[in-house]
Amino acid sequence: MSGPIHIRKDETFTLNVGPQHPATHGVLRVKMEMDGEYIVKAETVLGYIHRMHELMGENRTYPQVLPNLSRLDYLGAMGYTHGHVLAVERAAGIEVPERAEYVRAIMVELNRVASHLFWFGAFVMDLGGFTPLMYAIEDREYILDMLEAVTGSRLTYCYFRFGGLYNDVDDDFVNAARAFIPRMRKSLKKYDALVTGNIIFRKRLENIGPISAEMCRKYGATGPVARGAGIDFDVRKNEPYSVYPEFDFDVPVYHECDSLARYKVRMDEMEQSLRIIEQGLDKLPEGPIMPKKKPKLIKPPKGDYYQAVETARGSFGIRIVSDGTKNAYRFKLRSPTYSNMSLFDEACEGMMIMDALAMMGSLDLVIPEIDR
Amino acid sequence: MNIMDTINSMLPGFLTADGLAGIADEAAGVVFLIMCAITLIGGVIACNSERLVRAVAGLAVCFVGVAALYYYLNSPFVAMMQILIYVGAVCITIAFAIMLAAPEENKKHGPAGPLSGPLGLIAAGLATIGMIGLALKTDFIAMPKVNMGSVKLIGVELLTTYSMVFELVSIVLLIAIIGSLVIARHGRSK
Amino acid sequence: MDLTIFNAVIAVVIAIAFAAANAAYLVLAERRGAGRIQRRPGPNVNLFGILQPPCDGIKLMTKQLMIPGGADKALFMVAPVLAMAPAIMSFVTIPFSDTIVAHSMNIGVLMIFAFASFGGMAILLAGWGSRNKYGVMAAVRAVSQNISYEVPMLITVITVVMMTGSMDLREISLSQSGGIWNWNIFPISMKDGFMLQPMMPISFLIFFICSLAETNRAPFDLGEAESELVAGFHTEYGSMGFGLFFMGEYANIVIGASLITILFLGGWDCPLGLYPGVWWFLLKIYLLIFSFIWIRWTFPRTTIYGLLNLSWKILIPISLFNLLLTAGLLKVF
Amino acid sequence: MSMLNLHNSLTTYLVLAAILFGMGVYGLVTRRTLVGMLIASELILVASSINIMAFNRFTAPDPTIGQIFSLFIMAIAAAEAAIGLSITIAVYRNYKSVDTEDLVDLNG
Amino acid sequence: MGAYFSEIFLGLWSLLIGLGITFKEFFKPVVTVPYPFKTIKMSDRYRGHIELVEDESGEPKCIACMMCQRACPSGCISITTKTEKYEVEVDGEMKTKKRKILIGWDLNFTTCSLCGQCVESCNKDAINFSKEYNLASFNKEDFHFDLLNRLKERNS
Repeated sequence: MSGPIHIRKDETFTLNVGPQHPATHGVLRVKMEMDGEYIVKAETVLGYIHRMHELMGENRTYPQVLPNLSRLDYLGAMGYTHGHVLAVERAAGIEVPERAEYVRAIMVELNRVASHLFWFGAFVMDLGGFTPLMYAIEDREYILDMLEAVTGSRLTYCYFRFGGLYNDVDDDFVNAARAFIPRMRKSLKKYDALVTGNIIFRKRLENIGPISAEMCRKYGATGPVARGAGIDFDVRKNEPYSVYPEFDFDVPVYHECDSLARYKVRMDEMEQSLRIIEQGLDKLPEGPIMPKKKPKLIKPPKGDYYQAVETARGSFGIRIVSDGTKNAYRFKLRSPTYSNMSLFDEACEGMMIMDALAMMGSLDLVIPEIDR
Repeated sequence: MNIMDTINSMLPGFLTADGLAGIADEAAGVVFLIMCAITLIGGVIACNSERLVRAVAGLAVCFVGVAALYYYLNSPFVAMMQILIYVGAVCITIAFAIMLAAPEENKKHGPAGPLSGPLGLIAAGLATIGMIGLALKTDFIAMPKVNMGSVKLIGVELLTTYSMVFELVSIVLLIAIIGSLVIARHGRSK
Repeated sequence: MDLTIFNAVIAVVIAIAFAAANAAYLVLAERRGAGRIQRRPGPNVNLFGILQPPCDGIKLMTKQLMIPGGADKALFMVAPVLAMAPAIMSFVTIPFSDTIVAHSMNIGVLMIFAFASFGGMAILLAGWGSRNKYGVMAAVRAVSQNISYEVPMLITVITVVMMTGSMDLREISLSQSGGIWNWNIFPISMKDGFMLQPMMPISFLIFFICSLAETNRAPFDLGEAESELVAGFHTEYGSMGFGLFFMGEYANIVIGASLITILFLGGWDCPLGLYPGVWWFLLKIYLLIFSFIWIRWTFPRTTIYGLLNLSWKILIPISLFNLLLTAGLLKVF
Repeated sequence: MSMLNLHNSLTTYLVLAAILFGMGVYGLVTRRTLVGMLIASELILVASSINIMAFNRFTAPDPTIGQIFSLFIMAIAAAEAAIGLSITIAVYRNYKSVDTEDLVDLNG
Repeated sequence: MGAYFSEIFLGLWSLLIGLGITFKEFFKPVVTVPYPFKTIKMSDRYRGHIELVEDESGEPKCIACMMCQRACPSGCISITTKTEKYEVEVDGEMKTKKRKILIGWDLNFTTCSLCGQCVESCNKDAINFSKEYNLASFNKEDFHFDLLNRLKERNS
């Protein structure tokens, strides 16, 4: 009876986490083979809200796909539309005025902060603390109000256009954004004291849910997941696009590989985003927000185009194969959460279910974006 | 076992306020009969139920009834300990054992020894009848009480006259805990 | 005490009514408190939401009681009652003031713990009876938690009982009367001669933590860890089955708070020793309940092994040391 | 003797204990699983405990002794349950069953 | 041993800090809006469902050019027209010409994604966003808006 235990089939039982489960934040199903509280094997089952965005991208004209991109990730919609407009602009060779670029960067960073805030709240709620979610939502509402005043909607913005923006930002927005930065810095301090320093919280995350750098490379994980594993990769720095080279910001990297490292990366990223917003507001040039001459119908020349952007969840890539018509021939989305989620099966083997679900929270899942 | 039984099983704890002094004797007698019934029903469920979890629940009910009997036997302390230890610890331990080690409750048993049921009944019946007969026939002589058997006296006696037994029982418990940990841990590497 | 059966029944009915009213309105208090902490009002329609608990009750009562297929029907039905009834029974022996007590027992502490031990059985039967994997896992967790926290709790109670020399809650409370400096929570007391119990504040903390754990409250609410195990042992319960579990939980909270008040905070004693009475007792237990609510809405949940480590590696050694120290000091002084 | 006065007579308790004992014996013989046998043996222990307490109340001169002994029985029962539980689990690990019929390695 | 006690102490301290923060929040004013009793004003650029814009005479500006219908990604706009012959005097002589007359402007709001492409594509500024957001119904049919009717109702 000594030696390693041999888990036999009849000793384990299957636990369906999802498709409707509070920890999965949507309709994700994880089939877990459990030995008591321990996970022997996990199998992620995707596709419960698959909506064929890629096929839609091939059947619709380029501007018509635009609203779809914000439906991918309802928490960080700006980043995804940014990817699309950048890809099409590169393909069709459309010039973007400088003011539009700066406004885009500010908007994306604001949205990133909003997304991270919501993730922060939801993550702590996964761990059983409900109040930080409410505080996070209070700050997030502030951002959403600002964005709504400019873009007209709160979640799925559809604000960027090929070559520029839907409409210009006004002074109210600039003032509100300026007021937001010190407020958010104060809030971050509060979160640090309330959550990050909390012994219960730390005990639940320290050395829990290890995701090594090799595993990240193997599965193509990007974003805070990879940066929490010590991989210094940020599309904004490594493959600069838009006006990001103009900004001075750091990429937070932690080498602990545990859930706490991923948590800290995101918390630090909020601070860095605030820095970018600050600089963007200072540098915001006057000028038009749409190019003077813009093609009436967007028909990129024949070719294969790829554009990656750093969204709140990681590197989002969009590949457009154009055959010269107004529809894309192939429209491929590389969504970061899909890659981040795919390592869950391997990473959670042998973990307790509590820790596994805490780790799942630290991956920052947005299910529609996985399923596309 | 039903809801009323459970509620009833809670009753004597306060109905027999100061021992049995303050309460009308009839009420005490009625409650006593109910308690006897609960004890026996619990016992029947415990030894006869198909499902083991129900058997444990029956055992718990039986123990509550027995605790009530102890109350009637002028020792509320032992009654409370009965609930605390038997319901709170022993029954839960057994229920744990069932959950951990008996996944297929409704497994059809192979043909038992054909006589096992009747034999058991006969053996148990004989023992019971014999003991009941003894109990009815014998004339027990009551001796005058030298004290009231209060909780304080129990404590004093435990630590003076029976201190050796007390220590031995403590050691037995310690060994049991360690031993069960060793046996149960064996083979689990995590 | 000349207690007729009529008086006993009246006292018990009052105790039960108090428990039920508390259970109902503590839900409201909890939601209001949570709302204030989270910068939102909470249920506030019709005069601070005073009609919310009756409405909730009516809603729960009129709902259909669903029994999942494959469940053990008898156990499924018995478990909620087993969770609620003992909790209410424990009120019988709690003294609200010198005279207001349904029935004072000379082993009151023991009785409360005996009835509290039904809670584990109820959770176990609920989890197993509903034939739900989440339920079983949660039941196993909750029961192992209950058992491991009963140990430090009882050891701490023994120190208090040793100091008082009685297991009667009323006497324990009376022994601390005369002002805040006589309460058990303070390390030095002057009640009969000089008495030194340097560990008492820590004992109080241990007991407080244990009563949080025993009542399955956050941060120890592993039995109903809603983000992992859906709703734990009452996943399958709806309507009044769930209602009973809910009421039982809040009744347990009131009992926990009363026990802390009696054992450590002087029961119905006024801090200045002037006008002792039931209002002080109520004030103290509601303050404690507020702190329960406050704690619940501040902290995340612990893990199961963190929880057991806390009990076995920290609370039990400290409380054992406290027991030895108190015994020694009682012998010396 | 009136029905309502039964609680003041020693014989009632002895009869009750005898019936419980009989149930325990019956369970011990007919139960086919280790856990079931454990439950039955608890019944037997409780029966003996009732006997001790009854004699303690009605005949013994010093009523503390019986209480002390029933406390000892409780301690032993708790120890027994703990050991029984761990043995059951160990047996289950080895045989994948707690049915006594399956535990026949020493049958020859 | 020192680490053991310092961990307990620091842990307790961190918990107390957390309690302090929530206690402070307890006395701050609530930030939520009690919705059915109070509503918030939508911002100027709020994108509700679309509606038709009238000209000075109260007629819709829409000329039924079908640009919006073509631009809509979800195909939720359906404009029905009929062709009408009319006579016009050109260079002194009467000529018969055809023109399109708008007879129906239906929005299927159940599939609308509020992207604003229709408004942007309109050359005549004939449609814009309403500020309506209190939209709830048990029937799907209630979200098939007849915008011409709505315009009439608004004018009357």
